[in-house]
Amino acid sequence: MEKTPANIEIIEKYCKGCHICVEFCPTKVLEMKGFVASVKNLEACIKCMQCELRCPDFAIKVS
Amino acid sequence: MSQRYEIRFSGAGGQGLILAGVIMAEAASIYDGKQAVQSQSYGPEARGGASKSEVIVSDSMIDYPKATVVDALLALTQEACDKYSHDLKEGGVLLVDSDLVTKLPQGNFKTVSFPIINTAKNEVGREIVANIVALGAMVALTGVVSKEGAEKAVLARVPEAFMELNKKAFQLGYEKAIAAKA
Amino acid sequence: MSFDYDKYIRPGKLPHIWCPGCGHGIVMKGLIRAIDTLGLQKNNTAIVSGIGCASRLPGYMDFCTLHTAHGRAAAFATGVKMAKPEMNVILVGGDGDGTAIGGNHFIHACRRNIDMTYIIMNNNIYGMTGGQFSPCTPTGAKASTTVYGNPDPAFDVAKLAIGAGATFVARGTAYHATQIDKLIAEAIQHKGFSVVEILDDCPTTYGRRNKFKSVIEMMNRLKDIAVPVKAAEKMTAEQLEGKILTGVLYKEERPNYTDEYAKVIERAKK
Amino acid sequence: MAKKVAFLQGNEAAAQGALYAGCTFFGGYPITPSTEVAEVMSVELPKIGGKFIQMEDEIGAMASVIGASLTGAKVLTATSGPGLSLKQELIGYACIAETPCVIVNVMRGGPSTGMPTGPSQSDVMCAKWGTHGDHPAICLTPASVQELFEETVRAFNLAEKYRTPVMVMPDEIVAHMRERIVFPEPGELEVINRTAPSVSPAEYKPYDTSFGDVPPLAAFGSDYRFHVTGLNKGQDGFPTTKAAWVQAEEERQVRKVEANVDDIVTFEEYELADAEVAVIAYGSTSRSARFAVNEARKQGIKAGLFRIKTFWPFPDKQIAALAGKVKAFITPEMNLGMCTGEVKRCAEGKASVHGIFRVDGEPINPGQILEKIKEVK
Repeated sequence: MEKTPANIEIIEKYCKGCHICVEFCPTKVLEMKGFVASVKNLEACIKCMQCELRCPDFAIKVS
Repeated sequence: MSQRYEIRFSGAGGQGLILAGVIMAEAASIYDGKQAVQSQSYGPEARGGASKSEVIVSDSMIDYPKATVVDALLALTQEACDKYSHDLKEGGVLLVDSDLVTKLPQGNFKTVSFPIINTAKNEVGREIVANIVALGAMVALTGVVSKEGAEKAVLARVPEAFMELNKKAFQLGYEKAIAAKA
Repeated sequence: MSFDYDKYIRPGKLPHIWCPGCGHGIVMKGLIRAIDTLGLQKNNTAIVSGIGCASRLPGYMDFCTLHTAHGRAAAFATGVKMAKPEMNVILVGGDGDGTAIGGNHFIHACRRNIDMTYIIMNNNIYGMTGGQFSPCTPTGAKASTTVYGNPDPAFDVAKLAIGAGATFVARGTAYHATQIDKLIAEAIQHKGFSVVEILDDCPTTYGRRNKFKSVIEMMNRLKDIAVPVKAAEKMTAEQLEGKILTGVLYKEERPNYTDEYAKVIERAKK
Repeated sequence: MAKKVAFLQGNEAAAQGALYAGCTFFGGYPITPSTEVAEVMSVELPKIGGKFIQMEDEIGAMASVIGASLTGAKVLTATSGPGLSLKQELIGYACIAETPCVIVNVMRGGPSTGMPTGPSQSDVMCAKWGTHGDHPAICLTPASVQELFEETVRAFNLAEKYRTPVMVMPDEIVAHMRERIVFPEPGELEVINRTAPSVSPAEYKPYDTSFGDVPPLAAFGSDYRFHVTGLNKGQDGFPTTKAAWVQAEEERQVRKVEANVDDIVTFEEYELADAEVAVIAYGSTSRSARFAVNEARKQGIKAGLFRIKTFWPFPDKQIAALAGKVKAFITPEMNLGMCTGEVKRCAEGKASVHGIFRVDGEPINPGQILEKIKEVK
């Protein structure tokens, strides 16, 4: 199966900086940059969707 | 009759006096083409206690819906008689159950008595129609509604199976009141 | 594939008012996925709430939405459902709104078994008013009105619902995000009054006072205390100490109110 | 064909009036002396496919009717004093959310449980000031069984026309007495339905003032989706704290009624042309007053009656005009001076105001009023 790279969109306007996405990402793709989440290591993303699913703020879209 | 005529049915709660009043007023307003208002005093108890049902009959518009000076009073219990006879009009009519009301109030009015409840119990066969016996008597004594109108009103209010019973009760009350008055 | 939540959210209404780390947003997403799964029509679905943080949810949702008075959601919703039984009626709210001021409406909605779904986001506190204890605050916990520890015992919302006659009762948590939509979808599909309690977190007014160091610690606590009903069957009483059962806790088939009232109409028309 | 005639109790007539107006939903909670309204609705509504629900409490009953109204139904609830107090929370909600509904409140003694079977007129202020905040108030005070029917129809019309709760407040005497009633034929009395939106669902706003002070109201479960809240809201129905919007919306809500007093206020003038003393009364007390006025006229006293049919909005203009003509007002009422205060406000000292107050569970009798007429003439 060919691996297509993930696209993680973070809507900064919605992000409230709760850390949930950073903490519950099993491959540590995300980090906090200032008060909002940001992508640190996209290559590690396995598209498990945990961040999108758990984000209370509708701020992350993974595709 | 352009003057208002005030009738009060009183006794114990559960004796069907409110219905008697309603039928009298229906007779006047639906069958005889007069004006009528019926009202009652409510107590917290559904049964027992003194209860009254008032009917105002007039040829013209009725303003005040409650009794002012009562033209005709029915009292089926001593308690009701004691409580509700104070405003009976001079020259008015008082109808009481002769078995139950033994202490009669003093005043310049005509008292008629006969055993109303016992008439229902022994001669009609059902104590429950005592209110209709009383109604027949009040129709006879007051003359404020027609006998035919009142009879129609009674029959319109009772279930098919009890029509004869009620007819008989009404007729007996009517006759006994006339006899007792004489 | 990213889930398109925007399809169900009113344009321009985000970001929502909930605090960072509050699980209400996670529940709202679960509700949206459940609605999507079931294919509920927007025009034919009413979302009704009372007052409180959780009760702000309907405002974001592109449906027929009714944000009522404190505690009254179930009673308003009953009027909507009775008048238009063909509508899907979903109630959302918090623990204080639903079990204290709205307790009477809640138990009677359960008793009637009226065909609606009630999602209670239980974060053990009155968040919007600043963290006063609710009927769901654990004994001993700190709140702005129980600074010496809460002397009250807490309601078990699910038991309350079952006792009052709800015919579908489930419990999930804000941590178990993938389960939320499934529980809600099953609840909506159930014919009768269904209750889904979601154990939720309020980092701002509960976590802070009760020595939770972070949102993550609160989320992990939800993970730790939750035991699926199936798993619990194999566990001892000691093992279950301090745990809370999750999943579908109760289900029965019983005539629901609007169907029964339709029969009343038939009898009356005869 | 002869019209249908019946001998009905006031409460029964209120229920029949609601049905005539097209009511299809009743949510209630039992309370004396209003229960007959619920009883009749429970029998009649299912016959026409309507819905009756007995809720768990008074607040729930009020909530259920607002919910049902938002689906497009014409809705009714009935209660009495203590229930009215409880309902006030959601009467305010219906005011701010502009949801049409009719509340029949049968006035019994108070405060609190008071005298459940005794008549009173002491809820009239509660009709205007019972719920917190500024809001419109419409309250009708019928005086006969026929009028209770007709005014209930009118209450529905006003509720739908102005998108606001309307109260019908018979006192216990009017609600419980029985009189002959002539049922109007269908179409004989005006029946007003709420204005449906004329714009597309995408353009619809539930409080869109470009349609005037009373914006059209769509129904849940139709093609229209919208948001309803008890918070101060903008024209789109969503909460706002924007000062200018909040101010404008609050003012509009009150203006809906205040700018239309001539359409809403009704009254009856009796023997007032040459009157020197005017009795101002409402409900069953106005019947005692008419009796007293007739007696006074027989005795050569120039007395008249101004009967208030619409208590809120109060007939300010009419009473102010009357104050310039008569010497004195007599205000009999079964409370300790609620209407009297309003009459004094309107009279502005141009006529003296003499109250007759009774709160003992007994009606004010014509004799009491006649005596007062003689005293002040």
